[in-house]
Amino acid sequence: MTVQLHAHARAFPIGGPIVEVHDISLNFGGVKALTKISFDVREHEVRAIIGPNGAGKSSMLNVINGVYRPQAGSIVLRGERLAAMTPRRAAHMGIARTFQNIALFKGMTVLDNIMAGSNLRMHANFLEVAFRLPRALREARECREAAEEIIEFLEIEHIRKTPVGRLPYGLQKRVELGRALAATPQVLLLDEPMAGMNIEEKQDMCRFILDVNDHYGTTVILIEHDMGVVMDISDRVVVLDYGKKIGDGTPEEVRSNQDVIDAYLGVAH
Amino acid sequence: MAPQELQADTFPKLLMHQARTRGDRPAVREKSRGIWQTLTWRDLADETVALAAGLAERGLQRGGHVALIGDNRPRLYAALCATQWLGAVAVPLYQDASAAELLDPMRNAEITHIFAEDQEQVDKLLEILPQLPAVTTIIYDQDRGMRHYRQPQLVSHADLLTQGRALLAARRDALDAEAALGRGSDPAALFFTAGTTGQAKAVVLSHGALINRARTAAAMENLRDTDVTMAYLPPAWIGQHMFGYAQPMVVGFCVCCPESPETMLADMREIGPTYFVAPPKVLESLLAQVSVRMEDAGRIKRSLYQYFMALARRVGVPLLSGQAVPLGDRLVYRLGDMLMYGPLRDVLGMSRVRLAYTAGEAIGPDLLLYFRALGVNLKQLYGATETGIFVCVQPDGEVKPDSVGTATDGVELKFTAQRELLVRSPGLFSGYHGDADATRLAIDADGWFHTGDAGWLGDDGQLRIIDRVQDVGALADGSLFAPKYLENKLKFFPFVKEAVAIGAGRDEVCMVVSIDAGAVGNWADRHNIAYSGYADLASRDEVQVLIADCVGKMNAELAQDPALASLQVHRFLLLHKELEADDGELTRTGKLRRVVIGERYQALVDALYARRDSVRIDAQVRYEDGRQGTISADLKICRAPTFAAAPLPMPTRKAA
Amino acid sequence: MAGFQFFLEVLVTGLLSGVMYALVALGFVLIYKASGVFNFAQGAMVFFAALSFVGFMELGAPFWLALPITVGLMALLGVGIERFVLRPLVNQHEITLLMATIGLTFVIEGLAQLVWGVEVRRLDLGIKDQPLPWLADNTGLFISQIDIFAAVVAGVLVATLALVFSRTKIGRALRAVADDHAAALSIGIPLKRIWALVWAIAGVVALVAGMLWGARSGVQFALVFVALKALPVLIIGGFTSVPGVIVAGLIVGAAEKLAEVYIGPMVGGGIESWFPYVLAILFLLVRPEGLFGEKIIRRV
Amino acid sequence: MFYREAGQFRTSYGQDGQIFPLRQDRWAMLALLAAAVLVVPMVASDYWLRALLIPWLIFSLVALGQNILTGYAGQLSLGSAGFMAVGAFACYNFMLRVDGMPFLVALVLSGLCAAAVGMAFGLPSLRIRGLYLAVATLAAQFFIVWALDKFGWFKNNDPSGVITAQPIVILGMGFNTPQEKYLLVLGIVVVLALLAKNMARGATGRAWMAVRDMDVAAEVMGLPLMRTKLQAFAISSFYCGVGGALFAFAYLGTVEPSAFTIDMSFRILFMIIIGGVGTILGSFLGAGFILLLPIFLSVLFHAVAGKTVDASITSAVELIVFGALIIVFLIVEPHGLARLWQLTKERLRLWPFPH
Repeated sequence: MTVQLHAHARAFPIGGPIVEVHDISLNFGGVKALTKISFDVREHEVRAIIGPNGAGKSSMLNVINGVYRPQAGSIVLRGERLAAMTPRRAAHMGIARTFQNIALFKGMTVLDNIMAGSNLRMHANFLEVAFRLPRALREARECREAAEEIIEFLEIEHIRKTPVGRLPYGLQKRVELGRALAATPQVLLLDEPMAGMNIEEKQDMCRFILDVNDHYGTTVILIEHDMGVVMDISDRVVVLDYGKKIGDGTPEEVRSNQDVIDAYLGVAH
Repeated sequence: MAPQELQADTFPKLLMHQARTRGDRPAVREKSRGIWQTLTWRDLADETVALAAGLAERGLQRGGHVALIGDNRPRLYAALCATQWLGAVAVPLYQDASAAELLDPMRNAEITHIFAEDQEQVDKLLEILPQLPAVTTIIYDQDRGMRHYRQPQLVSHADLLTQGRALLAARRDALDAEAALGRGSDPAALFFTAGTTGQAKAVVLSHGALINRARTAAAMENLRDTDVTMAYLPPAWIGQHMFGYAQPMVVGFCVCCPESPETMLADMREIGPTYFVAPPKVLESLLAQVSVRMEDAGRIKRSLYQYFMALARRVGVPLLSGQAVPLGDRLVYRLGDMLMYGPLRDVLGMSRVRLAYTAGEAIGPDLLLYFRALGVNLKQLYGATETGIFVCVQPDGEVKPDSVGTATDGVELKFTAQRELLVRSPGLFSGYHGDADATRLAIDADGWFHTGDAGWLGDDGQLRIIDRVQDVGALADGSLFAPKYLENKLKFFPFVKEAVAIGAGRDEVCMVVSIDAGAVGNWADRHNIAYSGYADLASRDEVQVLIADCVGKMNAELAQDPALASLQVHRFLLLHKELEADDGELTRTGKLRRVVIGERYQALVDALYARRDSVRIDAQVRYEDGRQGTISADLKICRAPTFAAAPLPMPTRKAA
Repeated sequence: MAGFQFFLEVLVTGLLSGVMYALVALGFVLIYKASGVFNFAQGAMVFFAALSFVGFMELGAPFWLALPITVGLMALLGVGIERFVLRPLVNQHEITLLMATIGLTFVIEGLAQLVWGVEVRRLDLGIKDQPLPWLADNTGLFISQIDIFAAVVAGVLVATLALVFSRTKIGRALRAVADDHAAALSIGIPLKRIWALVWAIAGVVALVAGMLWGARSGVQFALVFVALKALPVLIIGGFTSVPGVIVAGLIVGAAEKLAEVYIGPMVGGGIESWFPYVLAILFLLVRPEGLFGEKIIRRV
Repeated sequence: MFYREAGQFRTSYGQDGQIFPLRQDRWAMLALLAAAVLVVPMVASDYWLRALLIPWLIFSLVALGQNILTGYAGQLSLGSAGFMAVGAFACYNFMLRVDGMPFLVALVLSGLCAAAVGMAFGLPSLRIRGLYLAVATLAAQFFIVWALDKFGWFKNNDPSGVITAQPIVILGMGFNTPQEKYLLVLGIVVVLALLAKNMARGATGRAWMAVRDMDVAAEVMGLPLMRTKLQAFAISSFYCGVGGALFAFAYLGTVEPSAFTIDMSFRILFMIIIGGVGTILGSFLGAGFILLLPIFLSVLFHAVAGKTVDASITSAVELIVFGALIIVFLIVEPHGLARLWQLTKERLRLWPFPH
């Protein structure tokens, strides 16, 4: 299905840089996680960050949406320079993400998880909610409608009211994607969206990621292990190794980059 | 019935009538986005006429042909009627057909406009578009993934609708006039016959024929506009069209479309239809599900279930047919209804069903009786695409498992020397599209349609069908051999998915069986038998013993009846795969394609009669992702216990 | 001068009661380090231990006999708790474990009452609760002998434990467990046995604490609340640091006494009941990981 | 088995989101309420009302508060009794010092006072989590009781340190008999429970649970952790406060600060653990269970061992049973009675199928 996507003209042509990362360095108590990483992400593109285990991929993502504070460097979001990003700030600026090891709200149903994702658009205070005043009801309806659109989009109608805890791994990943989408993000960070999935699940996930990018024009930054998948679905790839950037470019370029071959493909499984 | 309803001789006119008389009543409900979105008759009419305006703008003309490929959706019904509004002919096609399968019908029917549900369907169409120069417009419903398609023929349903709405103001009168032009004799829709033998034929049915049949049946069962039905079968099947489109249009009751195939059961429980139609296939899988889930239940529940089902067989069936039953039994049955039948009906979503048909295929008597025993008024009807379905229907209170009921109003029956059933009825089709010769063969000079089914009329005036004429044969010893009877009997066991009986001209009967992966798999799990996949499961000795036991039970029952004793199955083998429509072994409605099967599995049949112990088979298989591959497997040939013809007690063999 | 002397006296008494807190808190830390459980029942165990000890002596058992019996009993109790309460709850959320130990508190209290009755018991260790003469003579500080004794015992206990942990094999295993359960398990350390052991040790620590405290102010239900005071101690000291809780114990003890004496009167006294907690909260806001606790980095 | 659901379908999100989606449940609930309002006051004896039903309702309310904070928002609190005390004494003082103060207004105000205090002690939850927070709430427990005890002003300088609640009068109508008090409490509890349910099933509740289940993810979604937690503290304490006020005014009549012991806080915690963490229903079940257990035990004792049993024995056994139950529930059914009830219901809906 990926082939077919690229065969057609893109619904949202790739635009200018939407996220720029400048000389980011991050270390935990002396341990260097990232050193002077710089790259940019263009609007509407699918950008992959790859690298062997412990290359600092997740750290990079965590820096971009402010979970970690880099010791040095800055992030430019839609031209706005931000010395320090905080998770909430990132969310408000249209960045949503999924986590490497699923971070769903275990006690809630699929529907509630996804609805929770759109909390930024809920303005009614708890009293309005308690007394079911018009605004609360209106927002609840809109929130549900948005959630239902996503549920349809991700083809999870049949588990709508199932507590996420009971779902198999693959579906949980899908629900987490749904929760991220509920925030209607401009930039979507996916931390190993296909880790631990079987072939069909991976294919589905690829389709969904591409459809998201294609249908909503969402810019996607994803970390992935599976080289094949990455090469199929991403427009450009950044390669990290031991916290340093060793490659950046289209899948083809990266594939032919000697450092990458040594560092990554050498040890690839 | 109201006079103007009677003079409404086309579906568009009926729709307008319904919009006038019960505009605010629900016409179509669709489970979408988690709730039941409802279209009233007025909404449906408005959408239809707007769509018609859009179609007219895009050059659809009287007599043109419009293909519809997709699931049951309100949009689909509106599209159907909009097509007919302009005097064009609707051609619903099977949504799971491959691009190649779609090509011939489309060519044959000279399609110009196509309604396609989603990207998947559109992709199929684009594949064959080059060979279909006549196609000018493809209307897609879901724009998911469609944004970057640039073909000029493509237009989204929504856009067409808005366009139509815009035009409506100016065109309303013209459109109404167009609809008024329609006559009952006009062709309404084109259906491709299941075609158990060779190529599918395009059956043309007129508004008149469909409406006449719909009215007759509705009157007979006194359907009301308060009735509710589920639309979950392929729209390309005449049955779905009759029960989900024609009859609602005539009666004005509500059709409900499930959210997705996976959620069908849940959705059905929510809606609780009062009028339910299911081919034997569906009922079989329902029964299989019930048995499987009951197997997982605790001991007490299980024995309760067994006890009360036995009772239901004895008491429920006659009760439902309004026969006298001793008070004691009736009281226990009440209890059972509280503890077992009621809840079962409810979890199956059948609590409110007051009329249920099984159609499309002959049903095994045990299967029929199972549901009747539960208190569901399940009835057989007999008909074919060419007869607009309704030929015979079992009247309430006279349901006999071996009959398909009495002739409905306006239908005449007669038989040829070869016992072939001939039908004459106002519901007959007007001919095979673009195939005058075939038409002449099917409908003779006096207007009798040759059904190709062998049967006879009982003294009770009820029709009994033996089998397809060309399938009915005789064993070497001359005793009558009707494979379907045996197959249905065996398929009552939940472990059996499909069965093919062979025996014509042979000295004894053998069977090729494909197991039900779900039921057998569950059974295997409980007896902790490890297996890697379908083929592996089917090759397990334990499983073969299990099936042999089923066949044995069937044989025992056959042995009870001297007339059938010779039909006992002596040997069988378990197929390494399920029979699939995609592999051409079944029709899209799930009927056996004996010719295809006979050719493909010749080797197996020979081996069965050569009394070999096993046979090697190399089979083409198509994987999910469409790749072709060959499996080669050794199929063991199993012997089934058979019994002396004299009536004797049921055997007490245990499944190992 | 008198003012200063008074201050010193208050300070020292505070420090000494702080030793008690430290002793109780020690029990918490041991268990928390080893099994990540915050054992709310530690207080109840102190109560139970002291009560049992007294009980046995009242039954006529001489000191040298009552002591080992009680030690055995406490060890048994510890092992039992580990086996029947915590093992089924392993890998549960810490809050759940806390609640379980709260339940445990009730059970132990109930048991203690059921077996030994409810009235306050005197516990006589043969040390008089009166100022140490020469100290009074030389420095003019009036400090109870029993407090001194308690301090010494506590010191010895802590020292021994420190030795056990640093020198012996068990100690090393225990530290390994504290660092990383999975790793410890992977290098073949019998987790369950270690846990049981730790609980037993905690039981013994509880006994010592209970005896000293009981000797000072009678064995009674109030001991349970004394144990609650160990919470702020833990927070200030850090849940995982033995030296931490000892220092913290002293701080809390001293602080609450001083506060009682110098601030108390202004607000009507009795502020001991809550002062340590507020102190702890204030401390938390400044240094959440405690005095010697490691800084927590939350990985995502 | 008795559910007949076929035909109950929803055509709007409103219907889909209602508290009792099944017709049968709606009827059952209405019947229950009707019985509680019409039948109970007539048949129940004064003892039943005074000693069982009124305290049950009041503690259900308090447990509800605890559940909002601990069950929904995941913040452990050991200070509920303290917040009850605030409510009780606030209400007393409002009635005392503001003449013509309507009772219901005083009730709400006392709830608000509790909320304010609750927020104050909830502030640390912004920096600290889990166990650490438990200590902060302990501080609340001890500090509040101490303060109320120390400063005579709160008790109108009553020498005995005990307050006597003013008689309840609403719109000139006095609520003095157990029946009247019961009905009043019932009304208040039902309304507050409904409001709680609305919050729990609405955006507010989702925010709470998000913070509870995975605060990092919640923060990444832009949820304001601080505000959400503080809000939970405030609302929870409000419920406790109102509960405390009713405890003083509708139940005991006279109270002293020391009535609100940490032991009470623990019992309230037990109520939600046994009843069901994170469910409205659980609060009621748990409260009922914890209140009835001692009575049941003593009855049992006197049945078994005659009237002679020493009170200390019974109380000891009571402690043991309480503690054991908590542990057993945490191990066997962490979601408490409410979950058991829910499972049975599922069973009935699927009958005869097991799943």
